[in-house]
Amino acid sequence: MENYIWLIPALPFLGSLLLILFGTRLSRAGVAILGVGSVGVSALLTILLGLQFLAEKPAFYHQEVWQWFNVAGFNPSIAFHLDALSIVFIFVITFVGFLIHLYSTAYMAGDTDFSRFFACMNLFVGSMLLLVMADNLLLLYFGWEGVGLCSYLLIGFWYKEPANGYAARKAFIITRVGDVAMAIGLFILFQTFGTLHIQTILSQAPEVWSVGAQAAVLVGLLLLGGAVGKSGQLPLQTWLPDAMAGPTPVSALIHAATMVTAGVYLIARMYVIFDLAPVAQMAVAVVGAVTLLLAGFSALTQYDLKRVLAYSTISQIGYMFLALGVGAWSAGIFHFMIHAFFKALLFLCAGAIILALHHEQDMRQMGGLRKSMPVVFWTFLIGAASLAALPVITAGFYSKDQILWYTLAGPQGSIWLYLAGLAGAFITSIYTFRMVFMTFYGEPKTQVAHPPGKVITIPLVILAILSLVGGFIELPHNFAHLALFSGLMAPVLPGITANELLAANEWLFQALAAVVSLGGVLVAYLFYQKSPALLASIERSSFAMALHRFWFSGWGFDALYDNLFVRPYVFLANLNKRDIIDSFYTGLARTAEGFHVMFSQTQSGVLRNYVVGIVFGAIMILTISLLL
Amino acid sequence: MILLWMIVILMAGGLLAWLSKKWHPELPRWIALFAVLADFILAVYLWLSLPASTLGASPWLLQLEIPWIPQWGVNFILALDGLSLLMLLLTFFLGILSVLVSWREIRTKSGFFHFNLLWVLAGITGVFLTMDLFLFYFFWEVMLIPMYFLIGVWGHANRTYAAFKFFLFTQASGLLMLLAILGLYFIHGSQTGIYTFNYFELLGTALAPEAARLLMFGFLAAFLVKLPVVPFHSWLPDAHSEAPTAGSVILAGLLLKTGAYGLLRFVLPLFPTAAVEFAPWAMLLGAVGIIYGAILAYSQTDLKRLAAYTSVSHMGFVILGVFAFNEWALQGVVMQMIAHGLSTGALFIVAGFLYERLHTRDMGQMGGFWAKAPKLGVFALIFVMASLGLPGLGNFIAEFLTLVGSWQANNWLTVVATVGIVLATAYSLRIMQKVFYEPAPSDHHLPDLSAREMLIAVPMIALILWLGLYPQSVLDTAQPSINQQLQAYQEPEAKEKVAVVEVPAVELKVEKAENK
Amino acid sequence: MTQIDFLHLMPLIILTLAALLNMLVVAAWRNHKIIYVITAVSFVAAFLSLFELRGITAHAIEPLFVIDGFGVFYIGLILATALVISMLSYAYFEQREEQKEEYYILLILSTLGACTLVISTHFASLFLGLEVLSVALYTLISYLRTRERSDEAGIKYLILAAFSSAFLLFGMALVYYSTGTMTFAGIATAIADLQELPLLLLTGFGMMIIGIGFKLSVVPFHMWTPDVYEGAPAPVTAFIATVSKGGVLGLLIRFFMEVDGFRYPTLITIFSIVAIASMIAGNLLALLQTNVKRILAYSSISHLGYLMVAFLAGNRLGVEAVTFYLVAYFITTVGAFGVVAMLSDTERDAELLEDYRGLLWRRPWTATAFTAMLLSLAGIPLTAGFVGKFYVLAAGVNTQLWLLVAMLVLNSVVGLYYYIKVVAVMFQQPEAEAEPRPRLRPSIYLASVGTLAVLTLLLVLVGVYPAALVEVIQQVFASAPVMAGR
Amino acid sequence: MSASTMEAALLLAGVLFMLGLISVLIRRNIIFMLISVEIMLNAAGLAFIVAGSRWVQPDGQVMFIFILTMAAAEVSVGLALILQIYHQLKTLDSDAASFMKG
Repeated sequence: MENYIWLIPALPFLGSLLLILFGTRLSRAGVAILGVGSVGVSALLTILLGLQFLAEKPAFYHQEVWQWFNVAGFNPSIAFHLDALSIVFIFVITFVGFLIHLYSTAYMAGDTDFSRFFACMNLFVGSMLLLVMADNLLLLYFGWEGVGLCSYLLIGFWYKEPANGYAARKAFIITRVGDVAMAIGLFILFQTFGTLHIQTILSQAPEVWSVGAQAAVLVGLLLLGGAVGKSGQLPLQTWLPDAMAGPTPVSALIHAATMVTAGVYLIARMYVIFDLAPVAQMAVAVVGAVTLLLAGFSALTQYDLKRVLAYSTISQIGYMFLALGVGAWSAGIFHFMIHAFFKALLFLCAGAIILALHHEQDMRQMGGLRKSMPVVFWTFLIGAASLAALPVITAGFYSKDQILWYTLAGPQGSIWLYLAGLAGAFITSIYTFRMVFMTFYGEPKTQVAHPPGKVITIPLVILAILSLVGGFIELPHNFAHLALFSGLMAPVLPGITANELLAANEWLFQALAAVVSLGGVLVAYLFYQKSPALLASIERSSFAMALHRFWFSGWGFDALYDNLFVRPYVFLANLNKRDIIDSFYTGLARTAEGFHVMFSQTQSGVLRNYVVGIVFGAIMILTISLLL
Repeated sequence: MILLWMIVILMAGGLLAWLSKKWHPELPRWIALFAVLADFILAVYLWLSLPASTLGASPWLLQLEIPWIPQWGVNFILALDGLSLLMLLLTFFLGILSVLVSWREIRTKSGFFHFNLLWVLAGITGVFLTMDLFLFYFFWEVMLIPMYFLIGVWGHANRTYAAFKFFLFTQASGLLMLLAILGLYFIHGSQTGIYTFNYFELLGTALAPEAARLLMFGFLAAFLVKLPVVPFHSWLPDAHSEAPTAGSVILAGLLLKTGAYGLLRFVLPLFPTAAVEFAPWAMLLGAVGIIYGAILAYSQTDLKRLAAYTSVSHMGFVILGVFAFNEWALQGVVMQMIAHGLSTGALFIVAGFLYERLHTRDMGQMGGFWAKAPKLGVFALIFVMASLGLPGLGNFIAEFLTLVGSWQANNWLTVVATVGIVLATAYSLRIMQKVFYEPAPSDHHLPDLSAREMLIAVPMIALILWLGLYPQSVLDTAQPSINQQLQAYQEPEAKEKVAVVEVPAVELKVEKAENK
Repeated sequence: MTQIDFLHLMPLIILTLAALLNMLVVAAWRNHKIIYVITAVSFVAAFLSLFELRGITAHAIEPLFVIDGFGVFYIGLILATALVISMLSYAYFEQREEQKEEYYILLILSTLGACTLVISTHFASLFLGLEVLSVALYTLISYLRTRERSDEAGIKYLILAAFSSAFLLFGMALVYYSTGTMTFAGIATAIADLQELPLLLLTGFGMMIIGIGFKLSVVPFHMWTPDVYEGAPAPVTAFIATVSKGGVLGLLIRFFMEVDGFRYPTLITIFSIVAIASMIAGNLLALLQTNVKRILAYSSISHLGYLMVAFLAGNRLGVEAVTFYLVAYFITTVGAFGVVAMLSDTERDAELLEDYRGLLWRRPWTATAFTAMLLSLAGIPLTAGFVGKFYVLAAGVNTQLWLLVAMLVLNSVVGLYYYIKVVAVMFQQPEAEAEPRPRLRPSIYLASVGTLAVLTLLLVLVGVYPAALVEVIQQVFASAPVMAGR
Repeated sequence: MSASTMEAALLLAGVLFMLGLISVLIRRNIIFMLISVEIMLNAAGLAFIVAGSRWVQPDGQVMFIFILTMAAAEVSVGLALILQIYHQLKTLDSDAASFMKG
C-alpha cells in the first residue's frame, strides 16, 4: 500500500494537467468525471492507507519519488513523509475535497469555464497534499506556494469583475508577505542544520539549540509569520474576507477547510522549534486569542452570508492557534478536523442558498428559508450548532472545549487566554445563530428559484453527520474518557497534562463553556428573532453605529494598510515612472551638445580668426617653453 | 574543432541568408533556422556525449588553440566547460525561438535581418567560448553591431534613440574593460616575461592590491553595465522595449547573460582579494537593483518596458549571488541565467504576439484576453508565475539557491532581496490583471496562438517546468566549472561565514561545533 | 651622387619624370585617359621600384636624405595611397568639364613632396619637400575653380600654410643659429650632452612645432581643416587627409627619434596638451555636424590626437602603433572619401547627411563599404580601425600615460555617436524614392568601384588578420637604426 | 661680425617677423595679408642669413634662396586665386570669403 503513496498527490495533478490540455474538448460530463474522479480515487487511497496505518501503527510511511536537486549537500527530495498528523490532513483534504468537488459539479453546472474550474481545483488539491505530505521544508514550500497560486486563480475565477481580480491579487500578495518571513526562516534553518529535511531538523534541534536560544525564537517567529499569512491571522488576516469573491465551493474548500489551516499544520509540524522557543509559542497563542476576538466581533456585524463565515473561519483558526500556542497540539489538530467538517458544511449550505436565490448573498434579503429548503435548513442548523459548540451533541463542543480547557489548565495556559477564548465562544454562538435566524426564520424576502438537487444535498448530509458524530472519537476525561484522536497523535505530537488542581473539577468549566454557548444562542434569539426593535434601538446610538462601522470594516485594517503601504508604494512607483537615474545620462548628453555649440562658434569661417587661432597656439607653445 | 564550427556555421549562415534574399524572400528564414538548429544539435550532442559527472578534476571538456597574432601573444583559443556549454544550449535554443518569432513579424529586408540575427548569436557564442582575453573583447564588440542594427532598423517608433543609447553604454563600458585587459596583459608580461592574452596563463597573475582593484573595476564596468546593475541600467528599458521581439528575446535572454558570465568567468578567478573587498558593495547594488527594478516595473504601462524592468530586478539576484562566493549561490546564479533567459524571453514573446495582433504595447489598451485566447493566457500565466518565482518553475530553484547562498554571506541584504519577491508578485500579477482579466477598453479581434506560435510556446513551458522539477542535470553540468571559479575563495569564504553572520548565528556555529 | 644613390632615389626620380612627361603630353594633346594611365603607371612603377630596396638597413645620401626601412615603408604607403586616390579621381573628374589633365601633374608633384619629406634628414630637404607638397596642394584644392567654395578653401589654405611655414622657417633658423647645423644628426649631437635646452633653441623647436602642427591639423592649428576639406574636391580632400599628413608625420617621427625629443618635458607637455585638445575639440566639433565632409575633417583632427598618444609613448611599441594606426587610418579615410567622391554629381559633392538617407536600400554595396569605413573610424572590431586603436591603447597603457589613455577612451565614446549617426541615416527608410541618377560609363564606374571593393577588403583583412602587417612594421623598425635601442 | 651684432641682427629679423605677423592679423584685404606673409617669410630668410654668417657657412644663404623661390611660387598661385575670388565676390575683403563655417 505504502508504495502507492505518491499516487495520492499525483492523481489530482494528473487530473488538472489533463483538464488543462484537453479540458476545452471534453464534454461537461467528461470534465466532471475527470475532475471529481481524480480526487475521489485519491480519497479512496487515503482511506485505505489510513486504515492500514491504524492497523499497523507504524511511526510513519516514507517514500522518495526522486531527488529534486543536490547542491553542495543541499539535497531536498520529492519525497513524502506520512505520519498521523499528515494522515489526518490528507484525509480531510481528499475526503472533504471530494465532497466539495462533487457538490461543485452541480454548483458550477451553468458556468462557461467549467473545465478551468476543475483544473484549478484539482491543482489545488494536489498542491495541498504536497504541502502536508512533504518530508522536507522546501517541498512543503512548493506546496505552500502552489496552493497560494490556486487560491489566486480561484478567487479571481470570475475575472470579468475587476473587484474579484483585486481580491485575488490581494490574497496572493499578502500571503506572499508571510512567505517571505517563512523563506528567511528556512534560510536560517538551512544554515544551522545544513538540511531542510523536517525529521532531521526536529531531531537535531534540541541538540543544537538550548531552550530559548535566540535563533530558535527567531526561526519560530519567522515560521509564525508564514503561518499567519496563510491562515489569515493577525496581522495578515485582511485578505481572507475578500477572498469570498471566489465561487462558494472554493471558499468552502480553500478558505475554510484546507488551505487556510496550512499555518496550523506548519506550526504543528515544527512543534519542536516552538518548544525550544517559548516566546514564539506564546506569540502564537496571543495571535490566536486576539484574532479570534477581533474576527468574532467583525462577524457580528456582517450582512453578507459568506463574509460572516469568512470571519468565523478566521476566528476558529484563531482557536487552533490558541491551542498550539498553549501546547495543546492534538487539540488544535482535532479542532482543525472538526472545523473542516462543519465549516465546509456551512459554506456549502450557504452556496446552496445563494444559488437558490440567484446569487443573493445579503442576509437582509433572505429569511424564511426554513420552509422552502428544509434539507439545507437542517444541515445548516447542525453546522451552526457545531460551530457554536452546543454542548454534548455537537462535535464542535468537544474540540473547542478541549482547547478552552488546556488554555486554562495546560502548563502554558493563562487565565487571560482562557477568558479570551470564552468570550470568543460567546460571540461565536451569537453571530452563528444571528445567521440562522436572519436566513431561515422571519418572513421570506426573496423567492427561491429552484430547490437544490441531490448532488448538492448529499455532501451536505454526509458533512452534517460528520460534524455531529466527529466529536465522539475524542471525549473528555471526566465522562467516557475516550482518546482515540490524541492517541493517534501521541507518537507525532507531544501530549499535554492538565493542572492537577483544576483537573479535579473540570466539569465546572465544561458547564461554563456550555452555558456560554447556550447564552449566545439566547442572545441571538432575543435580538434577531424575538424583538429586533430592541437591537435597532441599540444600534441607533451614535457610539454603536461607529463601533458597528468599525467592526464591519474588520477593525479598519484595510484602510490602515492602504494608507501605510499600498498608497505610498503606488505613489512612489508612479512618481519615479520615468526613472530619475536616466535623467542623469540624458543630462550628460545635453552637456556634450552644449559644448559642441560652444566650440562650433570658433569655426567662424573668417580667415583672420583662423590666423588668430594659430597665433594663440604659438603664444601658448612659447609660454610653455618659457615657463618650463 | 567542433567549437569553431559552431561559430563558423552561424557566420556563414548569416552571409548566406543575406545573399539568398535575392533568390527567394522566404529563403533567409529557412537558412537561419537550419543554421541555428544545426548548432543546437551540435551543442546537445556535446552535452550528451560529455556528461559532466565524468569530468573529474579538470572542468574543461574541449579546447581549441590556433595562433592568431603571435607578435602580441594573441591566440584563437576556444574552450568549453560546463558553464559555457549551458550558456551555448540557452543561446541556440533562444536563437531558434527568435528566428521563429520573426517569421511573420519581420517583413522588410528579411535577408539582412537574419544576417544580423545570426551574427549576434555568433558573437555571443564566441563570448561564451573564448578563453583569450583579446578574442573575448573582440567577440564582446562583435555582438553589439548587429544588435545595434536589429534595434535600429526593425525596432519600434523610438528605435534610433534606443539603439544609440544601447550602443554608447555598452561601448563605453567595453573600452574600460579593454584598458583593464591591457593592464593585466602588461603586468603579467612584465612579471613573467611572457606577453599573452591567454586566460589560463593570466589566471596566475599576482597583483598588487591597488592594481587588482583598478583592473577589477575595469572588468566590472563592462559586466555591470551589461547585466545591468542599477544605476547603470538605463539603456536597458529603452533597448528592450524598442527592439523587435527577436531582438528583445536575445537582449534579455542572452546579452544580459554575457555580463553574468563575465563576472563568473573573469572577475571571480582573476581578482579574488579585490572581489572579496568589493563583495558587500556589490551585494548592496544587487539588493538595490532588485527593489528598484521591481518598483519601476510596477509603474510601467508599456508591456515590454515592464518586462525590461523585471530583468533589471532579476539580474539583481545574479550579482547578489555571484559575490556570495559559495556554491549554492553560484549554482543559483547559473540557474537564474538560464531560467530568466527563458521566462523573460517568454514574456517578450507574449508581448510580441500581442503586438502582432493589436499593434500596441500599451497595457491600457488591452484586457479580457483570457476569454479570447486561453492558450496565450496559459502561456503568459505560466511565465508570469515563473517571474514571480513560483516553485516548480526554474526561477524558483534559481532564486532560492541564490538567496540561501547569499544568506551565508550577508543576512540583511538577503532579507532585502527576499522582500523583492513580494514586489515581484505585485508587478507580475499586474500583467495578468491588465492584459488578460480586466475587461478591455476597446474590443479587439484576437486570434489564439497559431501552430507556429504553439511550437514556440510549448518547448519553453516544458523547459521551465523541467528546470523547476528536475534541475539536477543542469546543476551537474555547471558544478565542476563553478568549483573552478570558486577555488580562490574556499579559504576566505570559510572565514567569512563566521564573520558576517551576526550574533544569533555566531553562537549557533559555536554550539554546533561543540556537539560535533 | 653616385649611381647607388640614384638607385635608392628611384621612386622619387620616377615621379619627377612622370610629372615632366605629363606636362609634355598635355602640351601635345589633351586626353584624360592617357594622362591618367601615365600617372597610374608611374605610381605603380615607383612602388615596384621600392622592392629593390627591400630589407636595406640604411643608405644615407649626405647630407639631405637617408633611405632606410622606415623611409621605404612610408614612401610605399604614400605611393599606394596616391595610386588609389588617382583611381578615385579619374571617375570623379571624368564627369566634370574643367581641364582635367593638369590635376594629375599636381597630384604627382605633391606626392613627390610627401615622399621627399619622409626620407629627408636635413632642414633644406625638409623645407623643399614641404613646399613642393604645399604649393601643389594650393592648386589642387582650388582646382575646380568655378566653385567659389574651392577658391575660398584655396586662399584660406594658402595664406595659413604660408603663415605657418613662416613659423617653421623661422624656427629652423633659430635652431640653426644656436646649433650651427641643419642636419638632424648634427642637431642631435649638438644637444645630446646638454640637459636643459637653451631658450633660443627651445623657441626654435616651438616654432617648428607650429609649422608641423598646422600640416597635421592638430588643435589649435586645426581651424582650416573643415573648410578646406569641404571646399576641396573629394579626392583632393582624401589626399590632404592622408598623404600630406602621413608625410609630415613620418618626418616628425624621424626628427624626434633622431634628436630624442622625448627627453625634454617641455616638448612632451606641449604635445600632450595638443593631443588632448585635438581629441576633445575634434570630437565635440563633429558631434552634431550635418556635413559629412566636415564630420570627416573633425574626426581626422581627433584621430591625429589619438596618434599623438601612441607617438608620446616614445618607444618602439609607440612608433609601431603610430605606423599601424596610420595605415589603418589611410585605408579608412581614402575609402570614406572615395564613397563621397563616388556619390558626388557634377554640380556638387555628396556632403550633406541628406544625400545619404536610405543609401543602404538605394546602393547597398556602397552603403556597406561606407558603413565599414565609419565603423573602422569608430574602432569597431573586424575592421582595421579596431586593431589600430587597440595598438595605440596598448602603447599608451604600456608607458602608463593614464591621462592620455583615459582621454582617448572617453573621446572614442563621444566619437561613436557621430559615426553611428551617419550609419543610422544610411539605414533609414528613404521617405521619397530619389530618382536614380544617370550612371556613368561602366568603364569609369568600374575603376572607383573596384578600388572601393579592394579598400573594404583590405580593411577587413587587416582587421581580422593583422599579424601580417604587424610583422612587416616590426621588421621595418627593427632595421631602422633610428630605433636602435628602443 | 661680433656676437652682439649677431644678436641685434637676429632681433631685427624677429621684429620684422612680428611686424608681418601683426599686419596679417589686422589686415582684411587679402592682397595685404599675402604681402604680410611674404614679409614674415623674408624675416625667416634674414634669420637664416644671420645664422649662416654666425657659423660662417653658406647654408644660410642657400636656404634664403630657396625661400625666395618658394615665396615667388606661392605668390603667383596666391594672386591667381585672389583673381578668381575677386571675379566671384567682387571684393578683396577676406571676411567676405566665409561661406564655409560651423
